[in-house]
Amino acid sequence: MEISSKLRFADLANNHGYEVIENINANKEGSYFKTIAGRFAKNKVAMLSLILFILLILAAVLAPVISPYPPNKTVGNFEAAPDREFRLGTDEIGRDVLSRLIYGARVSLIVSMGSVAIYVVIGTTLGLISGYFGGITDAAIMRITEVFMSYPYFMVILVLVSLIGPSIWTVTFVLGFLGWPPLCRLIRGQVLYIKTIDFISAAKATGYSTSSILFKQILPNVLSIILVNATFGIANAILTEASLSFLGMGVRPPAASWGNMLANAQSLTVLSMQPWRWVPAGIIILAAVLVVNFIGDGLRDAVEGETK
Amino acid sequence: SGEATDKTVNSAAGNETSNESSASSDILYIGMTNAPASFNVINTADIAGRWVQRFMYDSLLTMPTTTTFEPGLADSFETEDDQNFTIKLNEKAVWSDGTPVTADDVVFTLNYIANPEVETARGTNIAMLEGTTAAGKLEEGLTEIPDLVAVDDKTVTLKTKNPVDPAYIKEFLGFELMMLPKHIVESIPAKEYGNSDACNNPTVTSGPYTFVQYQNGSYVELAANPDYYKGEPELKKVFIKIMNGTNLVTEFQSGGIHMAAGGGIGVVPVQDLDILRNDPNIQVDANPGFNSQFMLINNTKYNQKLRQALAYGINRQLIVDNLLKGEGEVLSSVYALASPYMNEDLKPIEYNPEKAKELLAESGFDTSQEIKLIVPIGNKVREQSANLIEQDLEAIGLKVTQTTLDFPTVMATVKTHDFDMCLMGFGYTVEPDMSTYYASTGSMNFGQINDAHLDELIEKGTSLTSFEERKAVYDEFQQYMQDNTFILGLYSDYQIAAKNKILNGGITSYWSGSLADIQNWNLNGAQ
Amino acid sequence: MEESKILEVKDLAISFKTFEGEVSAVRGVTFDLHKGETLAIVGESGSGKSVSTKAINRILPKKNTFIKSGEIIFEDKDLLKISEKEMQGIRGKDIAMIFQDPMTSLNPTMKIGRQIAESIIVHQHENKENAIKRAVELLDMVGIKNPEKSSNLYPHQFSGGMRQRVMIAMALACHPKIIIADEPTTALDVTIQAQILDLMNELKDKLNTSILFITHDLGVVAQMADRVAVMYAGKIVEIGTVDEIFYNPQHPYTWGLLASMPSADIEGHDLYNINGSPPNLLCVPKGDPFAPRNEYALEIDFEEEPEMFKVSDTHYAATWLLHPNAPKVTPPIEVMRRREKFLNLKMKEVI
Amino acid sequence: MGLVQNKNVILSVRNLNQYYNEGKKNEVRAINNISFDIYKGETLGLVGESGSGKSTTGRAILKLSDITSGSIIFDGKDITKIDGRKETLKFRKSMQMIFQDPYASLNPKISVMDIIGGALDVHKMTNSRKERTERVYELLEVVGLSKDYAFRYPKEFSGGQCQRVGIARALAVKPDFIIADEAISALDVSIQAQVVNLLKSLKKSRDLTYLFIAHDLSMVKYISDRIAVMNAGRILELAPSDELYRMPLHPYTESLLSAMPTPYPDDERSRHRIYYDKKYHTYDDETKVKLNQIAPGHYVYCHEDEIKHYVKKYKQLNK
Amino acid sequence: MKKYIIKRILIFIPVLFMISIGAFLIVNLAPGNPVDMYVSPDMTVEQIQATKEALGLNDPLIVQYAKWVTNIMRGNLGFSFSSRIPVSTILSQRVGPTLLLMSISLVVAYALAIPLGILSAKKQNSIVDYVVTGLSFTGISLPSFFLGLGLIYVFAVQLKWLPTGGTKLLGVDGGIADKLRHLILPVIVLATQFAANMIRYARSSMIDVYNENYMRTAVAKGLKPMQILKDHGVRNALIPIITVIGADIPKIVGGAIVTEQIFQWPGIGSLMVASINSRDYPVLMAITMISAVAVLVANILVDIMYAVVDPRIKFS
Ligand SMILES: Nc1ncnc2c1ncn2[C@@H]1O[C@H](COP(=O)(O)OP(=O)(O)OP(=O)(O)O)[C@@H](O)[C@H]1O
Ligand SMILES: Nc1ncnc2c1ncn2[C@@H]1O[C@H](COP(=O)(O)OP(=O)(O)OP(=O)(O)O)[C@@H](O)[C@H]1O
Ligand SMILES: [Mg+2]
Ligand SMILES: [Mg+2]
Ligand code: NI
Repeated sequence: MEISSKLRFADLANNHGYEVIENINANKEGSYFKTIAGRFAKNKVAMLSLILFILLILAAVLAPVISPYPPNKTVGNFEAAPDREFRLGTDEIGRDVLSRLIYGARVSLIVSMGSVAIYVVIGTTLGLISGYFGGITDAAIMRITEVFMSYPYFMVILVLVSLIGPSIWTVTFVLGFLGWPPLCRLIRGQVLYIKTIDFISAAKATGYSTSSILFKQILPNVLSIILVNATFGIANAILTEASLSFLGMGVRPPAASWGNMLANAQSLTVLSMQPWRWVPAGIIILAAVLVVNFIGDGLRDAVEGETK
Repeated sequence: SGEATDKTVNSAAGNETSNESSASSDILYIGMTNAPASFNVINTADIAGRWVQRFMYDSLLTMPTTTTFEPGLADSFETEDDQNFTIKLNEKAVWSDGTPVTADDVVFTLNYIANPEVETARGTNIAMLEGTTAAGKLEEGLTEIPDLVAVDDKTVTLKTKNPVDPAYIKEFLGFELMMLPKHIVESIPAKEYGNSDACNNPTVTSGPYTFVQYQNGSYVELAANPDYYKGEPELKKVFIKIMNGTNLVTEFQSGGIHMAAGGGIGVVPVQDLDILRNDPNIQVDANPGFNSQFMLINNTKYNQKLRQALAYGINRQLIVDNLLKGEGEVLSSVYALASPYMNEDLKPIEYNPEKAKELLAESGFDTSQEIKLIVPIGNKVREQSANLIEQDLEAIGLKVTQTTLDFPTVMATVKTHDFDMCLMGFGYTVEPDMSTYYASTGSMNFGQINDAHLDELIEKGTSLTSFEERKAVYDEFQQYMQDNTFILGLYSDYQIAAKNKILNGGITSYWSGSLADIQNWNLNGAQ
Repeated sequence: MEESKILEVKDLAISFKTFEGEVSAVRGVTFDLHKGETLAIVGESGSGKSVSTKAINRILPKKNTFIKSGEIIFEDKDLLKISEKEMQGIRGKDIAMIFQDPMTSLNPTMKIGRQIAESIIVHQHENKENAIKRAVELLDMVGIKNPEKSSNLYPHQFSGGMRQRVMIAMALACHPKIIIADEPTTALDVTIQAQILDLMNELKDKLNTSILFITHDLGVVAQMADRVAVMYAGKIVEIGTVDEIFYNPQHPYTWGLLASMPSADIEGHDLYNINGSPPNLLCVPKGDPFAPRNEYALEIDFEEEPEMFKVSDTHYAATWLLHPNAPKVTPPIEVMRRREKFLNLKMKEVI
Repeated sequence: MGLVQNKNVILSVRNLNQYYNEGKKNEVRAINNISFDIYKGETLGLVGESGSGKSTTGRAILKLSDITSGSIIFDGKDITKIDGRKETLKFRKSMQMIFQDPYASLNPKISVMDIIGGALDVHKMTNSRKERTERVYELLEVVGLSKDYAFRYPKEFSGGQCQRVGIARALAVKPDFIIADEAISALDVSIQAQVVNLLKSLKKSRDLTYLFIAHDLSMVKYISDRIAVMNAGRILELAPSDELYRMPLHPYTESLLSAMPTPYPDDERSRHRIYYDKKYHTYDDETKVKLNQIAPGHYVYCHEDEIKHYVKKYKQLNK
Repeated sequence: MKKYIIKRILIFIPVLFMISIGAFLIVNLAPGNPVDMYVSPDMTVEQIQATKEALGLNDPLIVQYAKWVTNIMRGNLGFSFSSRIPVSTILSQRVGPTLLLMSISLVVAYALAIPLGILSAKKQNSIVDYVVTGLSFTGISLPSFFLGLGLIYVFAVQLKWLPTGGTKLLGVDGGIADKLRHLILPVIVLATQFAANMIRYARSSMIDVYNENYMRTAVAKGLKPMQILKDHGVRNALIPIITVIGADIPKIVGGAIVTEQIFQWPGIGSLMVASINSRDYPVLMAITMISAVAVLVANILVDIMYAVVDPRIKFS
């Protein structure tokens, strides 16, 4: 290394050092969503979950193709343990548990995702509005949540169903429209103090409209609460659907859902001696909820630039 | 708890399966799945309530089997012309406050029921008496039932409108009605009896047990009546615990109950029955009963051929064998297995899908139509059977969709006749008259059955007074019902009587009469 | 001089993991701090001043921080190696820290008084009452009016400057051996600032406290510091006594800093500034990171990072210009002026 | 130098009061009846004790808080009367603030790209995603940040870097009036110089007006045309900037200037400070105390009786 | 603050009124008729009419409601349709067990969940965190009928350690120990549900707090991790936790339906189910009103707690 020979003034116009940096930029010029997708892809747990979730949805969509038996037909012995023919055994009237599980995904996924989507939208919007505006608006919205939280759930559902008529969409909407108050209150609680932080003033000063402040500025800060609520909401909805189906709303009986598979197995004998009738449904519910949770977490981390 | 086990030491029940609840050998624990709605003996429609009332209130007669009557408050209940009856009361019978049970009490109770001011569900039980309407209320202008006389302190005479089968009046009036204490009830305004303390926390009763307390939805506590005229019951206390079906099993196993109430208000779920059967301490009996499951058919929509097709097309034996685990039988017609009027020669229609298809074709029914099958929730076997029925019907070419509804909604639906088919269970009495269900004017004729010949048979059956004559009519009635399948009898499940073997006593083959000898029950049974 | 060293940072290198890649925030920082001395760290914002000082107290976010190399010797212990428990005994008691962002550094749900009292309770084992009393005294000391009442208020009821003073009070509470003050007076008006600086100096004289003082205000440096370190892009580029840095700066970046300040005769003209943007620490280019912005850059600057050249016993600078073979350059006038002054000063000393 | 030729008033504050917790035990009179004007194209420096109400004044002008009383007229319009989305947007576009606390004023969950880009979106200043990205990079470069930082989040930045993001956000919408609340104190001097130069050139090229709140008196002096000195919610002295430095009249101003540190270690060692005695603004009868003009454009908050004294002082200093 | 509470309580009344109208409509709109549930098959049409009359079901809805309201004002909750026992008597027997079960379950749940959630946050992305997360998801995915049944099977039937159900031994006095033994299993089931939920909120809220600068300040002060957590962390994480508690409290009324049934616990939940099944309007109305009061009180408490916990939040 001949130091001395290079101790000459450099020509600054010819900026050697910056070349490398330009290269980095080239990778990043892509759209915002690409950036986020890229970050998400780096999170192994989230990616694995996403794949599982896609598989689950595929299974639901392709149910007629992949399920070994028709789901609602008696195809084997009653209450038979798993064997080569019926991988997960049969239920109380000889239907194939595996096939029912696959078809059940349709109902359970639609109901849970649908209803959670609905109540997250309502709960979040009202919660943001309530916490942000305060005063009369807040009082009014809070009183409405109180009204909603006071009624016996099942009674309301009974009435609604008698008015609308039972279907899986009714379950979805009913659960969606009744489930929002707790989330609304949670978000409102957070917003109450988030709105005192300077970045809200900054957003106001920038000229953000109130709705943008709510949805673009505050919303990202309550995302973690929404995610917690939503993932649990999904588990809840799957199980609640079962009890609603019992009340005559929701899926009509021969049709399977994960929830009603579990509920049908509600007996001491099944619990202690026929695990195949409840374990698979239980596990798939748990798995679905976990998967959704990890996807949610991963997404949030990617959006917020958190590294694991 | 230590204290409880100390008490167990001397007791005959001191085995390791019985834990704290069976600690004392003179306390009986009963498991019941339906909470009693009320203790109003003249205005209770629910079976659970009526069953509990029987511990406290006595009727004139007891009915240990479907065909025998034994003395209750009445030593005798006689007639010579099937129209005038003389009732002699037990000399020793007293109310729990010491007042003797007299003829006045009987006359008062019957008149009370007939009183238009009084709200009652028991009108039908006295509607055979002269001077009453079909609803059992006093006819216009009367203030009390004519010919109902307290001849002396312990003798009552009464007269029916027409001659009746003595068994009928003995069951309806003698067995089903429980007597009220006049000296207590008369002081309460007629309209308020149902809401009164005397009704809801009864202290003056005449039965083997007296009321201690009812913890709403939890348990009823009863204490032996030391002055009971048949002798003080051996079991000094009874707790009737309210629980769900699955808990009956776990409570049996843990020793928390000695017996299940049975009879539709305390039934061990059939899928768990084997658990109890395998338990050496538990005795499980299955007897033919009066509860049966039916498929209501809307007669205005479906003709005879089609209804018959249903009977052939549904594999009812499969339901009995698999869902009921054999604890029941396929119904041949409408009468339950335990009924003495059951037509033994009538065999159920055999499952024959080919025949069903033929009949279906003959019926001219448009099979592209969707048939709505209503299934009330609450009975697991029935809900599962609906799935099999749906498959069977689809197999013969019908289109079926199920709708599950809660019971009140089902009732509202069938009452407006806005249904195609509906599964429903009925609990019949020994008395074979079924006009409420099947007569064209019957209040429970949900299927809108309207058949002149059937009406005629029903009419004829009620007008006769001897068992043999009536049986002949009702045999024909059953045959006719089967031929026309106005309603499709699915199955009649056996009455399951489960008890711990230490209990001497318990549910007998005729469930309603099981309590006839309760004063003799004890916990000294075999281990 | 060696034995009076209280803190020695050797070759400290720290990076952060981000989605874009690894950010090398500190790239080999070496300095020492003597008892009773004030070392001011100045430099480009984002050059790693806060990060390297936070590393001393081990309070960098655990999640994505990597200490790549280095030693931090405090009283013969390597702070990077001792247990968390041992560290707890040092934080607040021996080494106290005043954070840069007072708005968010105070617990919004705890009364000011209690927040100050807390460390007194922990480290001096005072009871709560006395600790609060001390806290009120401290509030008074840092110039908060109505200290009694203020100690019962919550942070959101304070203005930025008031919060900063609370932070300062908190740091002073336990008479620490080292105070790390990260821009402690940026939010303060000059009178309060002067008051606080006096207070810190007083403490330093009385208790022989050492102060690590980060600031951008060269006036404050001039007033407070015994020695000054200049940082750029995760490295110390020049270090020396306050006079050496202010009157005889050697590194072109230091020149730029000194020249950038508004001075009496500049009115109406633009301020001098260093062209270009600071380097991206995600991907530090080969050679001297300052080179692309350096008017005096040599060819070698783009290929090799300069070593620390010794100027005097106390003065070192990392620039190839100090290489004996390097061409001689003329710094900006402002620096020339300062050099003159330096010569005068030296003269005075000599005389 | 110092006096503004173009005397168009852009902002006029009259008898502004801002109380916190009004009517309660813990009432704070953050601003106590202040009045001043800002002319178009000038820079008004606002210095003073910390907690004296500088930020509060800024926020009030920006319509971020509901003022207790008084009036604020911006561009001929009473800002309390601004209503409707269109008018509000226009107001917001014309006035921006750089917040004092760089961390708290940046949304922790939003990347720098969207913090700055958001401002552009609000005022529909770009037509395409690409243009928006370009513009954000440009702004980052203007404030001396590498554009590689665009997708980072505030917590990954140093204080000064955050502050620069705040500046970029304010500049993004091309406002006419900027309130800079300690905008540069977190920056190193060379970046300070860069930003100040930028502000100055913008002022020149776009006729921008600034309310420049700062503690660094040399920088305030350098950038401001006029300077107001605040203490305890009041303006104590208001004068053209070089005049204020040359001839501070109010004792508080004197004490401030005497405490101003200089970047010369040897001078610093031998400085002596003037201490301010609070009794100067505790008057028994507040009604006769107000901001009085002592010389053209030079105001001092004092009692009627004190005017003479100040006039004399002014003349002495003005030799 | 006093003023605020009084104001809130005054708002109570119109809100309750609104709720009662809604509840009355809902209850009456539900398909099915109470009378159907109280008649026996052998009753004639006239008899059924008489029953209807006696229950006041023949009046127009408005009249029925007006009667109900006037009775309520007089403190008269009416009589149950099905049992004709005063609703107040029924409730007085049912509220106690529910309150007992629920309050203990909530306390147990929170006592477990909040520390676990915080621990999980503290050790974010560690094994501990994953285990706690897994547990909480299992808790929420496991329907209470299964958990309850499983516990009964293991602890009551197989091991015979604990009673299968009920609130106490009948016929013998087992004292307080006996009552506690009866509480264990139902409390586990309920607490699992509540805890599973709370763990997640506590965790997420705590994670947010751990990212705050003041937590760093606390570390820099040399406080012990426990102290930092207790004095600085928890309080700031409380806002969502309080909200969750506020949303849990009203579940006292309907939240334990399944658990009550499995464990023969004579609480409000099972009463509600029975009343729905028999369309017992007066009881349903009373339960709704109780639940409304629970909701309202819980919400007032929550709002007060907000302001107590976080000085930045003001009453308004
Ligand atoms: N948590 C983090 N994640 C990623 N990068 C970080 C993080 N914290 C700091 N950095 C980066 O590390 C570098 C050094 O930051 P540091 O806070 O030490 O700067 P500084 O010298 O204190 O600047 P200032 O004077 O502006 O406070 C900066 O480029 C910053 O962006
Ligand atoms: N939300 C509030 N509630 C009560 N008092 C407040 C509130 N916000 C500010 N104050 C008080 O108002 C006064 C003025 O505060 P402001 O932030 O305007 O001061 P400042 O001049 O900007 O000070 P600094 O230079 O320290 O930022 C201070 O005394 C402060 O305590
Ligand atoms: Mg810093
Ligand atoms: Mg301020
Ligand atoms: Ni039934």
